[in-house]
Amino acid sequence: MFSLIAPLFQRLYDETGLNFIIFYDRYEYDRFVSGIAISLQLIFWSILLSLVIGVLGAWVQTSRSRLLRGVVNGYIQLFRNTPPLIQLLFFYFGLGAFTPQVDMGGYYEPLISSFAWAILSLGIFGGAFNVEIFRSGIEAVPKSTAEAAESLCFSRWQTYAYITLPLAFRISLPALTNNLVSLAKTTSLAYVISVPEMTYTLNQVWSDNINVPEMMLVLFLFYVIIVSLIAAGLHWLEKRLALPGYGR
Amino acid sequence: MKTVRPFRIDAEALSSFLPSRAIRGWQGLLLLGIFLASLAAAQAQGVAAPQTPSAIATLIEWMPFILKGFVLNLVMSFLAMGIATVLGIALGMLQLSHSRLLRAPAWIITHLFRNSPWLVILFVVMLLVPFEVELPGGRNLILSDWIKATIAFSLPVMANVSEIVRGAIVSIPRGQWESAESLAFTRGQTLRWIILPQCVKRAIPPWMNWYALLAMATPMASILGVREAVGNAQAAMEAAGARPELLVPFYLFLLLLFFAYIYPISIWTRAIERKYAVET
Amino acid sequence: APAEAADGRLQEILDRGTVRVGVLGAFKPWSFPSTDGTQEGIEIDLAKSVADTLGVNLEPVVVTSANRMQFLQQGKIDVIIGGMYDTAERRKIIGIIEPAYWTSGPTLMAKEGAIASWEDIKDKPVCAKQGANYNKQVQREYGPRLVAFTGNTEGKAALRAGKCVAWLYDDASIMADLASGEWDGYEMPVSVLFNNPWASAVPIEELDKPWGVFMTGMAYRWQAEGTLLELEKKWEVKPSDWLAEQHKRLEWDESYLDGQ
Amino acid sequence: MPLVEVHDVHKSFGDLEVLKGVSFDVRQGEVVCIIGPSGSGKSTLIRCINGLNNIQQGSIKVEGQEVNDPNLNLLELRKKVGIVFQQYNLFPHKTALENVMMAPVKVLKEPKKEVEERARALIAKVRLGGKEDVYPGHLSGGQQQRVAIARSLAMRPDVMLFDEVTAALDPETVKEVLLTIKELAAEGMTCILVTHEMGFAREVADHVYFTDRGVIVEHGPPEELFTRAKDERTQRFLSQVV
Amino acid sequence: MPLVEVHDVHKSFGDLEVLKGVSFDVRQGEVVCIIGPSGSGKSTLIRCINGLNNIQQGSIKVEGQEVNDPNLNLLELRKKVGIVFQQYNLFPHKTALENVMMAPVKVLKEPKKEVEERARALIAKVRLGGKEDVYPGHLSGGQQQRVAIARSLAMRPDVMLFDEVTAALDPETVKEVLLTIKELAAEGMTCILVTHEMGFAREVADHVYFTDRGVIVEHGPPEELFTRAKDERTQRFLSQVV
Ligand SMILES: Nc1ncnc2c1ncn2[C@@H]1O[C@H](COP(=O)(O)OP(=O)(O)OP(=O)(O)O)[C@@H](O)[C@H]1O
Ligand SMILES: Nc1ncnc2c1ncn2[C@@H]1O[C@H](COP(=O)(O)OP(=O)(O)OP(=O)(O)O)[C@@H](O)[C@H]1O
Ligand SMILES: [Mg+2]
Ligand SMILES: [Mg+2]
Repeated sequence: MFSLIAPLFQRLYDETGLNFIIFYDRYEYDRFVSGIAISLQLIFWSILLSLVIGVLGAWVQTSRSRLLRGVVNGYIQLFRNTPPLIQLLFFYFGLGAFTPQVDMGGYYEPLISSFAWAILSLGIFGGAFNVEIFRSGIEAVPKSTAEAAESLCFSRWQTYAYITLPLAFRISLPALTNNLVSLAKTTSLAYVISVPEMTYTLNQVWSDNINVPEMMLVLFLFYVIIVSLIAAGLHWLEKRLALPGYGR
Repeated sequence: MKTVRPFRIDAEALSSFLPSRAIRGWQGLLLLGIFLASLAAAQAQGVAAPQTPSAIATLIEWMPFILKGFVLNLVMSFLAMGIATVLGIALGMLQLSHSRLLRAPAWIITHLFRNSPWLVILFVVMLLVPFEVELPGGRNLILSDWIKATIAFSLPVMANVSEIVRGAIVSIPRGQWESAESLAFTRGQTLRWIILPQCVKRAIPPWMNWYALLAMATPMASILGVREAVGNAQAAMEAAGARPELLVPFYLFLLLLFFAYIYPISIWTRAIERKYAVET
Repeated sequence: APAEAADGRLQEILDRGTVRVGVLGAFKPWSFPSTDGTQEGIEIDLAKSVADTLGVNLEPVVVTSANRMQFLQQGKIDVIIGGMYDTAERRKIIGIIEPAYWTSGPTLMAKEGAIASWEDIKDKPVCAKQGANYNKQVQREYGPRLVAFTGNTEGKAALRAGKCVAWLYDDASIMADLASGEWDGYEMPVSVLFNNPWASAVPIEELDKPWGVFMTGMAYRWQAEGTLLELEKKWEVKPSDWLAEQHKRLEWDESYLDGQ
Repeated sequence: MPLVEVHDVHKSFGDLEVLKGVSFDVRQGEVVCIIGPSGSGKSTLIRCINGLNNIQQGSIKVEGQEVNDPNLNLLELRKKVGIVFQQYNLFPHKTALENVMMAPVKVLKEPKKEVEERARALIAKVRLGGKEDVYPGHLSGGQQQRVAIARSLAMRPDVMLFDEVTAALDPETVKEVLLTIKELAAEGMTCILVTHEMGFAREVADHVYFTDRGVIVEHGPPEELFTRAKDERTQRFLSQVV
Repeated sequence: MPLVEVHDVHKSFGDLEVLKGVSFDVRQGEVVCIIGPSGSGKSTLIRCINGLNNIQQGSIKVEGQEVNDPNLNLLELRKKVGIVFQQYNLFPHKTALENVMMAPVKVLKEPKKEVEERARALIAKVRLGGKEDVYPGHLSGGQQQRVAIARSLAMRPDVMLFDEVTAALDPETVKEVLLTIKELAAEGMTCILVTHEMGFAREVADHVYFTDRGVIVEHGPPEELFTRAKDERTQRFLSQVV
């Protein structure tokens, strides 16, 4: 791949001065590729974590315990109403100082890396929105449908697993798409705690090589493509899961 | 056949960007209390050397400096929202224009800025927009850092306001357009007198919600050296000796600061939304 | 536009009545905020001497390592006095003023005993500052996992939290930290990679115009008159041999005046 | 010269031909009712007359002016032709009075004071005196529909089109609206009505047209059509509806 | 022994007493219709029998088993008692066949193959053969309702409860559903129906109960009740409905 495009971009640089160094310099190319990999992993894991939190949180919100509901509600309010940037800094610098670290003989390897902190922080941030989305979905499932299941001898849990949840998930999908896309975009904030994802990597590249406009273009394209892919995937899912006959 | 449609949902009501549904004032106060309690806990934790002031004392000493930065956050958020609103309304109407030539670019701009991370937009504006622009009159307009950041923040919000406006206009029943048309209103007159006034109510809650998101985005400017609350807090920590026990109280204080500002806005937004939901 | 004025920037500054100096905002003790929000530090004092000499007001503009050169090029500041290395590359873009006013080089700060030589950082996480021009060199030569932060505060906090083995930064700053008493148990285990003078800088087109010439004079006087040595004392920075040397070299021998 | 001349009008939506050659004339002061099963193209026909839908073939003339002319000033046409829809479509953010005043003030730029006087008179005429400052949301369906009629009348049209104006109303309020239209017809306003209210059609119409699947199947004075329909389809329709 | 015994049942929602002492018995194979004005507590009564609502006083026994017993295994009860609602409440994300199979497979853990066979037979029985793989959204109301009936039958209940199962349907589809229930009754299924279809009640019911404001006002075989109602309220109700 690299050897294929390198001469092309080298020539582009020589002839026009457009410096896409990440496509012809081996060192920068490797940095770029690892930046992509880390960004993708970051997006994947934070989305996954946010979904798990969303489902669990929504489930807790249907529980009978006022205390549990209150705790989840507090969590939602806290994380929805404070800047994610400060959340990240607080998690990484504030809480990171109190987490255990492994003594690697002379130096320490923190148990939770900046990458892991980014996933944790972003996942928890995105999860706060997902809880609300799933809960609205659950509330939108007609009570009578659940009741029909109940009269067919489904237990509370069976009704939740076979009827309410599958329907709630479908109902939530459009809003979920919105939120997951914005979460994917928010992962660029991991830059501030030096997770070598795309924004961080290209930032390093442009400060080393003074080719800001070119790298900006790459950065823009990267996110537009990622966001479109996620949105397309979720829309596909939405179509596939659409309740036959209930289309709008 | 009579179709029962139990699964029709209002996507807007579910939109992740709308404020939380279960939102109450006393909860906010409770959360504020928890904040303060953790600040106190952080205080107890820092084993301060005898000659250095405690972390809380340091925080209190630097508080005016941080608050001064916060004022810049507010100023940036107000200005950016103003710009975003004006441009966003225009863009949203262009998106519905009959002319493809106007519609296509409006659509592209809207979706480009909606789909790019704020931080990336911020970088682009900060690093690629010159510091001085020449005005037609030959005079030079100086764009200082925070002004550029303000412009950068206004762009994604503009795109989202554009979508809000488009959505609101589209949601007005066709009958309104038709009856205006049959009363000899031109398209522009219909928009101005009939459609837009009806959009305002629908658009206010999401608009306010975007303001909250915008205000929460302003700390990003600190990354590029703008001295708002976060940047000032970090500089203060450095000036106070970069002691590790400062981190928790300082960042906690920042969280508190924004929470105290944003939470009431969320409550208010929710209240307005409920009120309009009842009215219509 | 400023560049068009026949007398150049110096006249513009005098007309304006304010000189805008780019300083690093959180770089103790060279330039850092005081609780009332104003800046103070060695570089601020230097900037003040510039303003006082010109008889104008001083407007310190906080810059970052990443944007200071752009600011200068864009005319947003008149001069950088902001912990900036004098390098060949930079001389192509901006007007570096000679002589330099300080010197330092990249070194490491680490927990006592953790690091013995530069080679020890291979494959280990090392905290650094975004935009520092030696990051790439260190990365390529010694192969650490560089974790670069936007600010010094974060980088050093990360070191303290054990998120990296060492903090890669200027020895001058690290020495200041070690001297401050806040960093007991930490050391500077390796020698500087190279020593690089810090220079102030004006826009490149101003270098040979009155403004550049004036700044050159100021820079010479800081050395010759011992201003820098005084500031060293005032801000409790570990005395630097280089400064003493420069002072001796540039000091004009005025002893002949006594004889008259 | 007839006020409205419809000649061999053809209209399709995509592949669906909705009007397949419809012709009829309406003279000044005449009241015409169009009846027919759902989907027969009644609404489409009426919307073509006021230019809300364009036609593919044929001609529609209002006061001798071709509606289908691409160079026609649609605004001029619409000043002459008022239309009232089934869904009254009042402007919900304006009071009844403002609804009525809006078009003359904003479109015709007539002086506000004059228009207000006229608007109040019109509201009184549709028997809604006292409701001037009420918002549509607080009016009943029948009241809203009458405001809609007043709103159209405020433009001083020469012809009024009514498209099933009572279909969305409950039986009681239907009467109020029909009464208003009846008075209007009695005053000599030219009216074209699409309606399912056969009793009403019989009472006020000068001429009734029965349409089915895009053509006029049969027409004539109401007594004749309602009692001695010749066409089998007309008979079947009437037997179901009346 | 009667299959269902309802004895002096009282039920309140908050302050509102909806059932004020209702008693009746249903024997094996009997078809019972409950009629009465809206809000008289018919749905509530039927829901109590299958334990969807609990009661405050009195007793309901199904096969001698007390429903109101807090220690009762509700699942055991619900296997015996099937219920079909007005809003068919099919599971929209499952095909007709899956809807019918779901409870036996998931709840009773019966072997899938066996259940499928039975389910197909049931779907054929409600005359929907061929619609097995269609989703509820693509079925008409009447078809959906019949799937709902098949779904209940798949649990092999001893009693079937029907709560105004045709109320949401248009006249044509009502017939299909009633036919299905009639066949069911003819086969000897014990049925309790709440219905507004008097003709149907007269045809299939062994016994009709007329309820009003939470009490059974009058009851008897349909010929008797429909023709010689003694109570004034029953007469008034019947005169309006029939
Ligand atoms: N904008 C449109 N696009 C496509 N088809 C249309 C459109 N408007 C109407 N139609 C179709 O044209 C046919 C005639 O419609 P029209 O509304 O004129 O009937 P109608 O006689 O007024 O019926 P109704 O009594 O139900 O109002 C219908 O089949 C309708 O579906
Ligand atoms: N869950 C509930 N909570 C409070 N009140 C209820 C509830 N369910 C029913 N009711 C009330 O109980 C009364 C009886 O209701 P029920 O549904 O049993 O009447 P019904 O005879 O089935 O009427 P319909 O013919 O309209 O279905 C009504 O006044 C109703 O409002
Ligand atoms: Mg119609
Ligand atoms: Mg009922």
